[in-house]
Amino acid sequence: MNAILDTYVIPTAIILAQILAIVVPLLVAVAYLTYFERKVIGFMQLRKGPNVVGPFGLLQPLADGVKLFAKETILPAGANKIMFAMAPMLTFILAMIAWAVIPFDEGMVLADINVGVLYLFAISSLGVYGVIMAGWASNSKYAFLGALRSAAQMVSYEVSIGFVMITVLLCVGSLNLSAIVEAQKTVWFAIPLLPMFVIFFVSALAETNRAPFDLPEGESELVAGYFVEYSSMTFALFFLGEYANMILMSGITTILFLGGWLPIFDVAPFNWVPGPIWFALKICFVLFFFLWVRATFPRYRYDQLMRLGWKVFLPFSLIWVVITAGVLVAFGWVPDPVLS
Amino acid sequence: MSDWPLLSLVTFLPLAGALFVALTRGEEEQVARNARYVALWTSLITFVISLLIWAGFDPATADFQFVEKREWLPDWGIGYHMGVDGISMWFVLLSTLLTPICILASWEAVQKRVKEYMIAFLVLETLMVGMFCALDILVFYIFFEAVLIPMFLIIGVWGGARRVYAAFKFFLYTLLGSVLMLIAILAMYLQAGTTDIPSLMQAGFPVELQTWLWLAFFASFAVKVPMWPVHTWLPDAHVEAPTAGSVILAGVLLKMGGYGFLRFSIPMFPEATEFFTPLIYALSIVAVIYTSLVALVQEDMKKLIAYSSIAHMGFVTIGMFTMTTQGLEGAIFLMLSHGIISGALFLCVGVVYDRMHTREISAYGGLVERMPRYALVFMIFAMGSVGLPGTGGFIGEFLVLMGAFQDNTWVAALASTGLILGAAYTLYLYRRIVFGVMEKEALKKLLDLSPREIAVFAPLIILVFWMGIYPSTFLDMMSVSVDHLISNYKVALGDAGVAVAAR
Amino acid sequence: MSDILREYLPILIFLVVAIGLCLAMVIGSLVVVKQRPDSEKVSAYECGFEAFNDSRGQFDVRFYLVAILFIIFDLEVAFLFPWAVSLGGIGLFGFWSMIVFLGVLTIGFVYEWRKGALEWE
Amino acid sequence: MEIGLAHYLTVAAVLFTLGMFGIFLNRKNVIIILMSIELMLLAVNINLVAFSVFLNDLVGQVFALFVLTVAAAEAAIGLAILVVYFRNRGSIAVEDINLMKG
Amino acid sequence: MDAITTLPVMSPAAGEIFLAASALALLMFGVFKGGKAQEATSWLAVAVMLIAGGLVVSYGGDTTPAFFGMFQGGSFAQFTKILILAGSMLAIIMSRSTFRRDSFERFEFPVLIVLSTLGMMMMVSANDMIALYVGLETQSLALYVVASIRRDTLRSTEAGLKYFVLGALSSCMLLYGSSMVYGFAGTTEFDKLATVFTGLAGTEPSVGLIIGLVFVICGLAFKVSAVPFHMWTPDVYEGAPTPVTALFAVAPKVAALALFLRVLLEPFGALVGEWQQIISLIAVLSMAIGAVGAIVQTNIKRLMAYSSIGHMGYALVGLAAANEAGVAGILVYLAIYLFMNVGTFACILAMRRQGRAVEGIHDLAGLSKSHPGMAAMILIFMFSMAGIPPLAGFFGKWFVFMAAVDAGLIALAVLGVLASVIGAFYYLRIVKIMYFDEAEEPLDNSVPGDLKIIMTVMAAVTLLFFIVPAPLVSSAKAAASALFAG
Repeated sequence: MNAILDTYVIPTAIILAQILAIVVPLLVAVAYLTYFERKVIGFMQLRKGPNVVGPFGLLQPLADGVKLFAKETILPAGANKIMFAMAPMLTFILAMIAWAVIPFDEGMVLADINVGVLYLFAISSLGVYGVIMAGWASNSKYAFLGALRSAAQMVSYEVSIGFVMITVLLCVGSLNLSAIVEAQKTVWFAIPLLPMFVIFFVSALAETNRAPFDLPEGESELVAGYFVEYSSMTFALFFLGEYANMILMSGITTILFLGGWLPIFDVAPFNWVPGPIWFALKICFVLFFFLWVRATFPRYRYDQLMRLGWKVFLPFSLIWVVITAGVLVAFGWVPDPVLS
Repeated sequence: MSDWPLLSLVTFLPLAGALFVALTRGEEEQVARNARYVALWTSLITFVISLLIWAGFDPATADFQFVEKREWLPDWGIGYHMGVDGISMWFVLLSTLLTPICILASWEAVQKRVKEYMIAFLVLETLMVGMFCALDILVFYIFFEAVLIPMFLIIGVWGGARRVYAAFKFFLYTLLGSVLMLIAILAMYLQAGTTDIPSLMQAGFPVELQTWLWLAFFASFAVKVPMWPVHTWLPDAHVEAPTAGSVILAGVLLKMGGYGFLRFSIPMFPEATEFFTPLIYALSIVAVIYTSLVALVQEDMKKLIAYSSIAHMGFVTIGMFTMTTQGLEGAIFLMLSHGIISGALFLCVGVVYDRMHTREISAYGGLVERMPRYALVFMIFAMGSVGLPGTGGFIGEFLVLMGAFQDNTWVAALASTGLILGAAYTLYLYRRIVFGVMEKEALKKLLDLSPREIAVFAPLIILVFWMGIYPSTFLDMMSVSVDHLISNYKVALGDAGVAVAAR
Repeated sequence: MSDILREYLPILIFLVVAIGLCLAMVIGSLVVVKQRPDSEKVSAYECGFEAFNDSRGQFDVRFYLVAILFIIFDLEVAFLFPWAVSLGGIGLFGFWSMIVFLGVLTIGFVYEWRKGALEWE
Repeated sequence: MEIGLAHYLTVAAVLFTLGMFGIFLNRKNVIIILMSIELMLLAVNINLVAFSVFLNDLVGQVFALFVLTVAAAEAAIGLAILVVYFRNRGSIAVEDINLMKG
Repeated sequence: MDAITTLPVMSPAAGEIFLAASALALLMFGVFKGGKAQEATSWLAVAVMLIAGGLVVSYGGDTTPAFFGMFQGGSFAQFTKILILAGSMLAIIMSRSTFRRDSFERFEFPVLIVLSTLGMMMMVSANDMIALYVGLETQSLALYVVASIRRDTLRSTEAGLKYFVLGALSSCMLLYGSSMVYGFAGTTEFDKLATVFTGLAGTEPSVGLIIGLVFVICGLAFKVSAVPFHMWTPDVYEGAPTPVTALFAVAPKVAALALFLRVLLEPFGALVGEWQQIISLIAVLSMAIGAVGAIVQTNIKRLMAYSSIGHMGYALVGLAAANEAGVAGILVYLAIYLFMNVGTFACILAMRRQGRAVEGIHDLAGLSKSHPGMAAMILIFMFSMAGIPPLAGFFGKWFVFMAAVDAGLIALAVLGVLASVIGAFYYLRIVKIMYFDEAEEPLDNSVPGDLKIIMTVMAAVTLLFFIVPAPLVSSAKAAASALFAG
């Protein structure tokens, strides 16, 4: 009896606690990201943003949440009910479980698997299913077209994301996310791989359907894109998933290019600050860019968007992969393979 | 002279002629005339050259003569090997003789696609001659099978109303038989390691294997001969083929089966031959009697002659398997004489068919009034077919029956009834066509034989009488080869007998 | 428990938790809030007309094109992952093999470009 | 119960058979045939990877990687052909593929 | 791990490497030239294949395993590769005039053929299950597209779709089989497999291995369109554009059969007892179905499909024999099959009435009068296919059946020749239509010069092969013994 307790129950309990330690702050972060977004954009546009509910409008996200929860869930008549309900859940779940491999500090990771990058890549690829399912299941033209556009956009930019990840991997020689962070002890990859960093960030915008690539859900063109038929909690799940994805992409950017939990300089007052704090700060920094871009850039046209993805990013990142590998090989800088 | 590749020359000269014909261009009328002349001259020259074989042939030896041997598939030890002995030489001559006659016979009968017709005949001649000369079993098979192609076209393109049916039937029947032979040839090659016919004759196949090989060869040759019950293609083919086609078919192609028995079945598989002789007898006798009866009721001239051919070939197979000198020589002789006589009979039919465009016996009658010369010619060949003494047919049938009596009285007795029936249907045919009262209006305008037709018949008439009156010209040449064949056969059987006794 | 299971168990549990969480939210809302669907509410969101035809009808063939291109390129990326990680162990031959491979890929890409597969409008 | 090689093979075999049936019994839609083909390839990959682990030999996984790639190319071409076919025929129902009777 | 850091042996694959590089270059050439690129690309593709042939001749005979044992040269591979290259080259040349007359312009066509040829050559030389699969797919994927190259016609796309579905299915079966073989033998390399199976001699092989073997055979049988996996052939042959059908009938068949030979005789050579029965059965069924199925056809391309099924049956007889003579027989058979088929398809491509391609058998009626030369050539091809001596087709059958008799498969040989008699019927039927039937309306008189040359050369080869068969036959024998030695 004790054996079972030791081998199964206790580890599971520990894991559950760890998961909660990730999920709860994450949800809070998502909630306040929306607040943050409205505030930042508001200030950029010389407005105040939410300021009514609670001090400085701090309770606004909660109010939004309650409102959404209290609404009626509408299942459209022509919809494929099960798929309709599954789509937002899928989006949300994927946005959640990706966090399982994100390292917050040295050793501070739920599942330290040795193919972390692949895992993230796979999870983010699956995101497109949620979109397509929503568009298909809604049985509405707007939703369907929005879903198609969104899916095409996501897959287009995923290719360049892949190539960017390859350049990073070339410099690391491992698929483990912690190893990637460790490899940036000397210099963050954002510096030697600056163009890749830019491409990655822009692709991340497109991947999360953020402005200026938000035309799948462009309100003025396609109403609200693939989730036009959603309401109440199903809508909220999409919403949550999307913002969680934003945070996730920022996290990945941080890990790949900005040295994850590492301090800016590994000297005295900086390395007193604990790793997770650094990590959170960097994420916030990247998120700020997400919002900044939204506030400043006009929306791309769809053909421009596809052209950027296929005709600029893809060839460029492909060439960079070759250049990076060539330089590494030519100078003998290739990291030793970690074959475990 | 002796190192001159005479056999190859005879074999491939017609092919060269065919090529020449194929290359002629111009107005259709002119092309047709040129084709006829080229074909005629080629075949005549071929015939003349083939006479040199006869002239140079040494009747004192049973060995193959005029031998040519060349490498062909060295990795497999298969070569191009030609040569003739006392048996095959005659068939070569028969082929080269009948070809010009056929070409002459179709001088006016064939009016459409003359060029192709002549090509087909010349190619056919090459294949027939080559087949009789071949001393390599693969080469033999190639010639043997290839004959189907020109013959298929001759029947199919220039034939009568049901030519398509007849051509297909002819082709598929013979092909079916010969593919089995192909397997047997392969088995022999693998067993003996050679395809050389003289070596294969010495090979001495195991008895068990011989049975199968014999049956496979039998399947091919029996169809070709044709033996009852696989004869049904022959009446159709004969009836539908153009006159010259029928002549070649009866004159040479049927002999290919008989020749095959002589060249392969008997010398190579003696034990199996011994074992299967009763089968051959039985089938032959059925053929002789049954087809003779069938011939009696025919309304179509060609069909009647076709059935008579089957009956005559029944005699041939009986003679061959008696394994006596008389029987074998008789069989060969009968094949030669039948080649000429039945060919000539088809030509006779062709003569009236060209004028009347019908082969119905009932459409004729009393021809003697308008065509006395024709009546005479027809009579000579009818008598030859019946086997009247003085004609070639008599010698052959007589020798065969003599041989048969030595081997098996019953067979001989039953076969003799075939003679009587043969006389009956032939004379009945002759009477209905030539005698009687000329009633039909159409017949009254008939013209007698033209000089060209006489030229066609003249050599045949001479031959028929020559064979009948002085057969030793022919028999002397073949006797050594035949004796050799028989003695080898006996020796082989004796060996087997010894082996059995020792066990 | 094998090592591999130990590594991935947290992910599995995480998955279960995430599923539970979102089910709780959706079902919670469904149960707590009074549902009053009517035919207008559940009709498709369009311009006020009834939908003219099936909304899942034909769509632009270029979406297929994008999908097809994606499949190809994504797989190349999948090939590059192990290569990038083990570049140190496979030496120059490994390097040049992949360069040749990428060259082939580029040629295909150039072909697509020239054929206008990447044009949108 | 320990999950051994036999279980993987069984799953693969079941998937493979399902794919096969999907191709032959499906009367509705050619897309389903394409999916069945993918299913069969997946079954093969399960086999390969299971064997690879069982034999402690990497070749199986390398093979699986090749299979994946080729499967993708195949899917792409299949889809492309299907699209041009649809544009000519206006239907991708299996029973409509009957211009030539075999 | 160390092995991979050194440069592998590559010279035996010089031809393939050149072909691959050229295919890419051609693609770029075509796409950048724009406009009427097909003509130039076609000729360049032909030139490329000629050079590749030269490379195969000069380097392909090297038996050193190349690419870490994945690739095996040698005279067997050389022989078949030259056949493949010849078939593809002729197909490209023949396609030109047809596509020009149909004003169909697509430079990808020759490029795709070059690519599929590359795949075929890889198949022939594959020395590992992975290499085999990759080669096979390179071939198949290109051919799927080629089949549906006329993307504006329903027939072509339907043919492509059918070919794709069944081709993919067969690949799956082959793969499943190889995965089982891999699992139960522990390796995918042919040499090691052979060692493993030789070690098994005398013992009963495991069920998994047998399943694997059977699936591999099924997959390969699909590719050679042997019964019972032949269903796709008639439809694809009929639907695909005729130049494509001409290609399908020749090069992929040669490649697939060569692959069949290699796979069964090299790695699985020791298991001959397990597969000989299966192959015999497949061979008999193919011969029979090929012969019977063709009788009722009215479309000449469909008829050629059944004819090729039958021919594959005959070739498989040689495989069933599983001896050197059988392999030599198959190689001779394939070479002759190539002559006959290319020639026949040149004739079929020349069949046009008022500028439009016709492909009914009855459109041949009266051909002997309107086109005596062409009719004579078709006659030669038909009799050759029926296996009537002295035409070339007979020699193919002769050697194949010789091997069968040698291996003691008398029953198989007898069934084979009986099927050939049935088969002769439909070949005769074509001759009958050409020579015995009257024409309703003659075919066009303008036969493009290149088709004329091809059909004449092929007819001459088919007709005159018997005069000097030794060069072809001897090199086939040498190639076969190389397969058994290596």
